[in-house]
Amino acid sequence: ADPVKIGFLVKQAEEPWFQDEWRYAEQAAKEKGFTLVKIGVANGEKMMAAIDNLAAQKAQGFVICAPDVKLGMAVERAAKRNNLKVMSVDDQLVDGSGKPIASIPHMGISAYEIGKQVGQGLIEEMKSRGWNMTEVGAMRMAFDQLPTARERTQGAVDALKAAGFPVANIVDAAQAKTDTESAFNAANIALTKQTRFKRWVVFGMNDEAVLGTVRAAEGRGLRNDAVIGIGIGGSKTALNEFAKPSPTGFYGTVLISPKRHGYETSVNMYKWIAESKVPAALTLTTGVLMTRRNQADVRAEFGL
Amino acid sequence: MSSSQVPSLQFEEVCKFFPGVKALNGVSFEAHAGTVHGLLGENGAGKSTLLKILGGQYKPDGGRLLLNGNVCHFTSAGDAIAAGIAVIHQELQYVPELTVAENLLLGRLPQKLGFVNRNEARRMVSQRLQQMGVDLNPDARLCDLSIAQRQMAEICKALLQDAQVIAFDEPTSSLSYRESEILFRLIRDLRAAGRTIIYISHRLEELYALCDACTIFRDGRKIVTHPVMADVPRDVLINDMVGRELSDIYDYRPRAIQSERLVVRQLKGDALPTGQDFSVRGGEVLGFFGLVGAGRSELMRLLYGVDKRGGGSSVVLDGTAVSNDGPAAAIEAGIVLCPEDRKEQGILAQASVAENINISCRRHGLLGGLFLRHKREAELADRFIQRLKIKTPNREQEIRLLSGGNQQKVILARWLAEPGMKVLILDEPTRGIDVGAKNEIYRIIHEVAERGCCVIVVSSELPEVLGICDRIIVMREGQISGQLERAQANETAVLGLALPDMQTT
Amino acid sequence: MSSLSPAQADDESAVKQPTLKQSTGMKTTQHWLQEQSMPLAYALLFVVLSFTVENFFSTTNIVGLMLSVAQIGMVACTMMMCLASRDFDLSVGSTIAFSGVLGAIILERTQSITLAVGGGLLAGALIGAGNGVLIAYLRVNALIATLATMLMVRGLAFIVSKGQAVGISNETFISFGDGRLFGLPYPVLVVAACFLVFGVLLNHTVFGRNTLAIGGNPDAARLAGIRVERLRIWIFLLQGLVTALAGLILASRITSGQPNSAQGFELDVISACVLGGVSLQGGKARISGVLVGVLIMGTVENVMNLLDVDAFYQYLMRGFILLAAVLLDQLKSHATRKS
Amino acid sequence: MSSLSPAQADDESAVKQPTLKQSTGMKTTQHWLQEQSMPLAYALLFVVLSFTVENFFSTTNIVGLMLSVAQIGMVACTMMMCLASRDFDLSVGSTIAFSGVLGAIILERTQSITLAVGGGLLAGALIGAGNGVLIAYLRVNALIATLATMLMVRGLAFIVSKGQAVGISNETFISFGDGRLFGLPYPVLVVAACFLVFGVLLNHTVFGRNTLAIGGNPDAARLAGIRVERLRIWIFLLQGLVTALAGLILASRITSGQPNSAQGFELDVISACVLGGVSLQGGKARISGVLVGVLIMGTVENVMNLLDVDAFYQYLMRGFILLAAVLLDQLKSHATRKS
Ligand SMILES: Nc1ncnc2c1ncn2[C@@H]1O[C@H](COP(=O)(O)OP(=O)(O)OP(=O)(O)O)[C@@H](O)[C@H]1O
Ligand SMILES: Nc1ncnc2c1ncn2[C@@H]1O[C@H](COP(=O)(O)OP(=O)(O)OP(=O)(O)O)[C@@H](O)[C@H]1O
Ligand SMILES: O[C@@H]1[C@@H](O)[C@@H](O)CO[C@H]1O
Ligand SMILES: [Mg+2]
Ligand SMILES: [Mg+2]
Repeated sequence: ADPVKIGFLVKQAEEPWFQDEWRYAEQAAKEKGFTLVKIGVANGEKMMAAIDNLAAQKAQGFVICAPDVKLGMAVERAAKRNNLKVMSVDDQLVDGSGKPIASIPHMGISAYEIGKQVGQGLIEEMKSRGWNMTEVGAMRMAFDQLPTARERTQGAVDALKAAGFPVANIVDAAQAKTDTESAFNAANIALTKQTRFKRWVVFGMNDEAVLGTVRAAEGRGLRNDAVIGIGIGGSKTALNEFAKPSPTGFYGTVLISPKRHGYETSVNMYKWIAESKVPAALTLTTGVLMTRRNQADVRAEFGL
Repeated sequence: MSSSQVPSLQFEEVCKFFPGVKALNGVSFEAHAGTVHGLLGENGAGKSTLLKILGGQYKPDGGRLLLNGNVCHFTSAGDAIAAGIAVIHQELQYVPELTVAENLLLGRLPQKLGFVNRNEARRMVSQRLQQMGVDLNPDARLCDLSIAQRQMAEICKALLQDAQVIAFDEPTSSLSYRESEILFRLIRDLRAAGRTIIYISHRLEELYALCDACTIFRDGRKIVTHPVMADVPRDVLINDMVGRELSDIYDYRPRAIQSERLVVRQLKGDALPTGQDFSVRGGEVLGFFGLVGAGRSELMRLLYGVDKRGGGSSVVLDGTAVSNDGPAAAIEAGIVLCPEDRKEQGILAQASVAENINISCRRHGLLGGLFLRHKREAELADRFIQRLKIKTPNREQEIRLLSGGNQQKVILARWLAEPGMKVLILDEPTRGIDVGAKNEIYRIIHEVAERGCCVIVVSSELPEVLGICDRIIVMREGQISGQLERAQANETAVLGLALPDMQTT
Repeated sequence: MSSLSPAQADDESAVKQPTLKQSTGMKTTQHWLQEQSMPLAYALLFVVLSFTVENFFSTTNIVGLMLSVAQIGMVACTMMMCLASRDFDLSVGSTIAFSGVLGAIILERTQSITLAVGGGLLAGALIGAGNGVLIAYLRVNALIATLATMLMVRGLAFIVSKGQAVGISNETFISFGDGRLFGLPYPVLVVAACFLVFGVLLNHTVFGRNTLAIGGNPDAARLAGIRVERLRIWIFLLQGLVTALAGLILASRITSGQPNSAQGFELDVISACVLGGVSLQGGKARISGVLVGVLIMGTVENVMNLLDVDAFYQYLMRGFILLAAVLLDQLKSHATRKS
Repeated sequence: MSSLSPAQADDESAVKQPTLKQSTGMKTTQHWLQEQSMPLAYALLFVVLSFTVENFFSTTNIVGLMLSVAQIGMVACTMMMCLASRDFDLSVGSTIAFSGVLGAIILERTQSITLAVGGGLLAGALIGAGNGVLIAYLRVNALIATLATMLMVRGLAFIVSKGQAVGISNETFISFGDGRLFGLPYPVLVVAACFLVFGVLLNHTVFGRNTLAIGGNPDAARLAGIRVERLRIWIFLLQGLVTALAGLILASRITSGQPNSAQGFELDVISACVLGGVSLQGGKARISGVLVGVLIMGTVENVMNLLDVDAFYQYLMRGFILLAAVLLDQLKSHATRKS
């Protein structure tokens, strides 16, 4: 038979998360002896081109984290047309009406669930610090142009609400781009408007969003005793904060495992191709709240 | 000027080749300090190319250039300036957004530690301008000046360099009478101060008035140098230049003039606030003369609809009002205008000669109103290239690579090719054009008139206006100051109407 | 007025003709080489890649490559006209997104393909015409005007879709994106048709020539009787229309209208044009150049993916190849000038 | 050579002078109004916003606003020079990212602020000079050249950082970003200094005037003996240097060098310049205009967030305000021309 070749397509190749996923997928490739083709697919157009490209390279299947979950139908059709096996990672693909596509096995997280974990983490830390929730502001660093970003922050909001956090204290700040500086600027304005809060909990779509917010708060003299920020991703951005000599308002980050996602999905795909072993239809992984205190343990646990 | 004296400027066997063109083919001549040396030749003969070599803009492909007996190798315009050479180029080279003072001192602004001393710059410039008798505001931006003023600024820029060798490439082509007089005075002063002056022009009167000696070019070669200009008869000069006899270049033949076709009443606009009246008869060549800024171009632009006409203006052609809806409407009505500024308003620099000729008239020959007929266009282009003797390797040459006069011919051809034309307006049509081609253009003008069309010629060349027009309208300070039939027209009468100071006397 | 005095014409041609003929001949070959140097260079590159890069020269890959540049190619055709007329359009990416989203919404609501396509195209045409009016009549700087429409149209795309991708389930509509004729997917056929149509439009119609003229010298064009404002509006309108078509095709290919799609698309399209020798100063355009520009952009991406180049190094490579392409072109025209 | 026949000269001036004088006088007031119309309009906008938008006119907010445009403002100063000389630079966003990352890496390795800042600035200067050489000497189209460097430099930023944010823990370095003097954060002071320096450079130095000259008419500049190529390289080098400084300041503000920061930054900067009346055709620039352009961009964003405008509608608003700003400017200059 032909040597096994597997594609691994991710939506934001530059993001550390996906770099890690690819690294673990490579590890699997080395162990199992298949070829891995890594392509970044920033948008729907590039994704279609990449799938065609895989077919031209005579790959037999691919793992994908698509730029948008609604691209599900397109992925399914393109895979079928090119006779490629496909499974999704991280974000579960849906069809035109929003239902998960059953024929595509998935391993990943739910953006909403991750967000919920952020919210719960914030609640717990507030409790342990003995903060009175009615005096605390919650800042949602929003980037609603991106569906996953909205789902994540929505999860956090819902978790806060569920724990009895006053809805009126939840403040939106809209970042214009997804980088740290935009978050900084947006947070600055929100802090100007909301001078009534002396304490803040902060969340956003990723670690960068929370970092920018924390820096803006510091500019107002709001330091680690007045700010609890929890990011998403567990990237170097977060680790840098934890490495600082004294704690900052960046309290923690919800870490998900790129290792499992990268390694296991590609192994599953390999087995599907080489051994006709169909992967489980749905595998959900969970995140873990990583803080300055437990960072070493968590990372070890995740094999990072 | 004894022969033992080392010439201040010498060209030896200078060559310059462009793809398909031998612009200069082994040219040698010399010019002496304290003289004005005229350069003459047909369009495309290589005169400007020679000056570009002198100015360090081009490197010669062969031969050499000597200043006071020393060989010069210029690698940039800066080198030439440093060697004491100033060139006034045929195509104006100014920076539109900078002031007169900054333009005049470009490249050598007075400075201290890199900071411009503006007051010093203004002072230097206004002092020199005053000395020269040139009326320019040092703080005006170049783009706010009229073309003539820009040309004057360009001349002053070179004069401010206090160079030893000063070369003028058709400096008067955009100047009118009054400014030309100032320029001539300046040139005579320079000669008296012992400078070496090279002077290119197609206006023979000027050359006779100014030059001590002259050299004639044809097709990139030197034909002859006449050491004493005054001794050379006009016919010989023309014959040397164009290679044939030309007795009367105006070629005026009386023709039947019909009734009024174009009637203009109360024509006004932003630039010309007082309404002007005039009319043109079929078969008539009507001249417009005036000093610089008299508003002739403005009037024509209003007539053609380039500038919006003010309320109350009326333009009636053959009994039908011409709508005030831009040049496109005027052209549809049969009025065409060849603009005065070929670089800004005429040429499509990147396009070919053929394209430049066909642009305005191709709508007559389209297939299905949309598709071009390439062959027809090529034929039309070739016909005019031959008829106007446009010097170009082929019709596909980019127009910007042609010599100035040849570009002008291409722009003229564009309008002469228009078949539906009833009124032909030519604004400074022969600017920069050699005598041979002028003659050809006058003949075409007469031909067009003979077909019963109205022809309006705006010109700052008095002999030309006197030579070809049936009637002359003179403008002064934005208004028509009078008109003269051909029979009454002579130099004094026309100038009398044109010059403001003669009004009272 | 056309007859010329025969005697004169004859001796003129007798003198000039030989040199004229000769230089014309030389010029033509040289000219042709210069004109076609980009296509020739690309052809060479293509052959080299076919031999050196595994899987490059295969039907699936070539078809995939062509599909991958379908959207860029279509819009590059009209962008060429736009740049040729000394204009600029940053709003194409947003228009792609908006027309796709709008088409998808209409389709899902009405299930009528005619309405969906009609609505998308109409929206595109309106956006284009709006740009045209702003730029030609209100004299707003083209960069700012189309930046503003880029923002507004993107906003509209988000608003009408509430920020969510709009799924498409209509099979007929989807088949526009992946159906085939003579083995070629429809989008490839459409882009080929675009190049044909705009090639003819540019070179063989008064529309194209006038476009180049207003780009080359707007004042001169106006004086020559071209209705400059009207023409510019038409160019933008056409651009909007073709862009909307590209957006609809994209939506059908990816079975959804995505309000986020085609970000940065404008830069890709403009780069492809400039790479193909279209001047940002206006007045200069060649359809073969644009085609090659588009193909180079697509080929680079394709080959890097075939070779599994690391994502970070892809940036380096892309930059490097862009430079190499223009530098080569530069050298060539330098060489021609020298000779 | 200077003497002139007095009679003629005198009546010449007698006739011309009055009209000239008069129009010059009128011109000056008009001119001033026209020159300053952008600042005046912005001042008006500012007053209106102060009264209508809650929290707008407060020290914290104004300082925050100024901080938010610090990077754009710095780079807009040099971009103004670049555009004034008829050039174009797309690589600034990548340079910000790269210099920040590089500075952070050096800092973490050596703990030497001098080395870190020096290294970052050197990198910026080299990138700029590289652009300059490509464009001025190798005559590569500026759009393509800087697009290529934009890609390559971004790639480098990813490569040296392995795609990860590089943390900064050096307190002194961090204090560059959030320290204050006279109540103003250092970055705001730096951007103010930039506007001052480049305002003087543009208007009062040979460098600035020559920059405008080569943009306004490169041939004229060359003929006047200006070393056009060298000047262009200096402009790009300066641009790289200032951009790198902006990148280092950004890194210190966000306490890390982030390889994916400042994407799309180039378009923001260029838009601010164009909004401020800098011409893409070169030869035209005004520092007060650029300042206002930058402030408008920042103010719009600031106010929309203060007013809690929905993210999707923000796109609409931003587009709308851009248009309004240039249309106003357009109307004004139209009115002046009429009068
Ligand atoms: N850069 C160039 N490329 C190609 N051909 C050129 C270039 N410059 C000049 N030529 C050609 O060289 C010849 C000489 O041109 P030049 O400008 O010196 O003529 P000229 O004598 O000044 O004519 P005119 O009286 O019309 O100004 C012309 O045929 C012109 O087309
Ligand atoms: N000093 C000046 N500053 C600004 N505009 C001026 C000045 N002098 C004249 N003008 C304007 O320039 C225009 C005249 O331009 P132009 O010189 O083209 O007139 P003309 O009569 O056609 O002369 P010619 O065609 O010979 O140059 C008039 O509108 C006049 O108001
Ligand atoms: O985009 C995110 C990525 O950043 C990582 O968090 C995994 O899930 C994806 O949805
Ligand atoms: Mg000449
Ligand atoms: Mg005139």
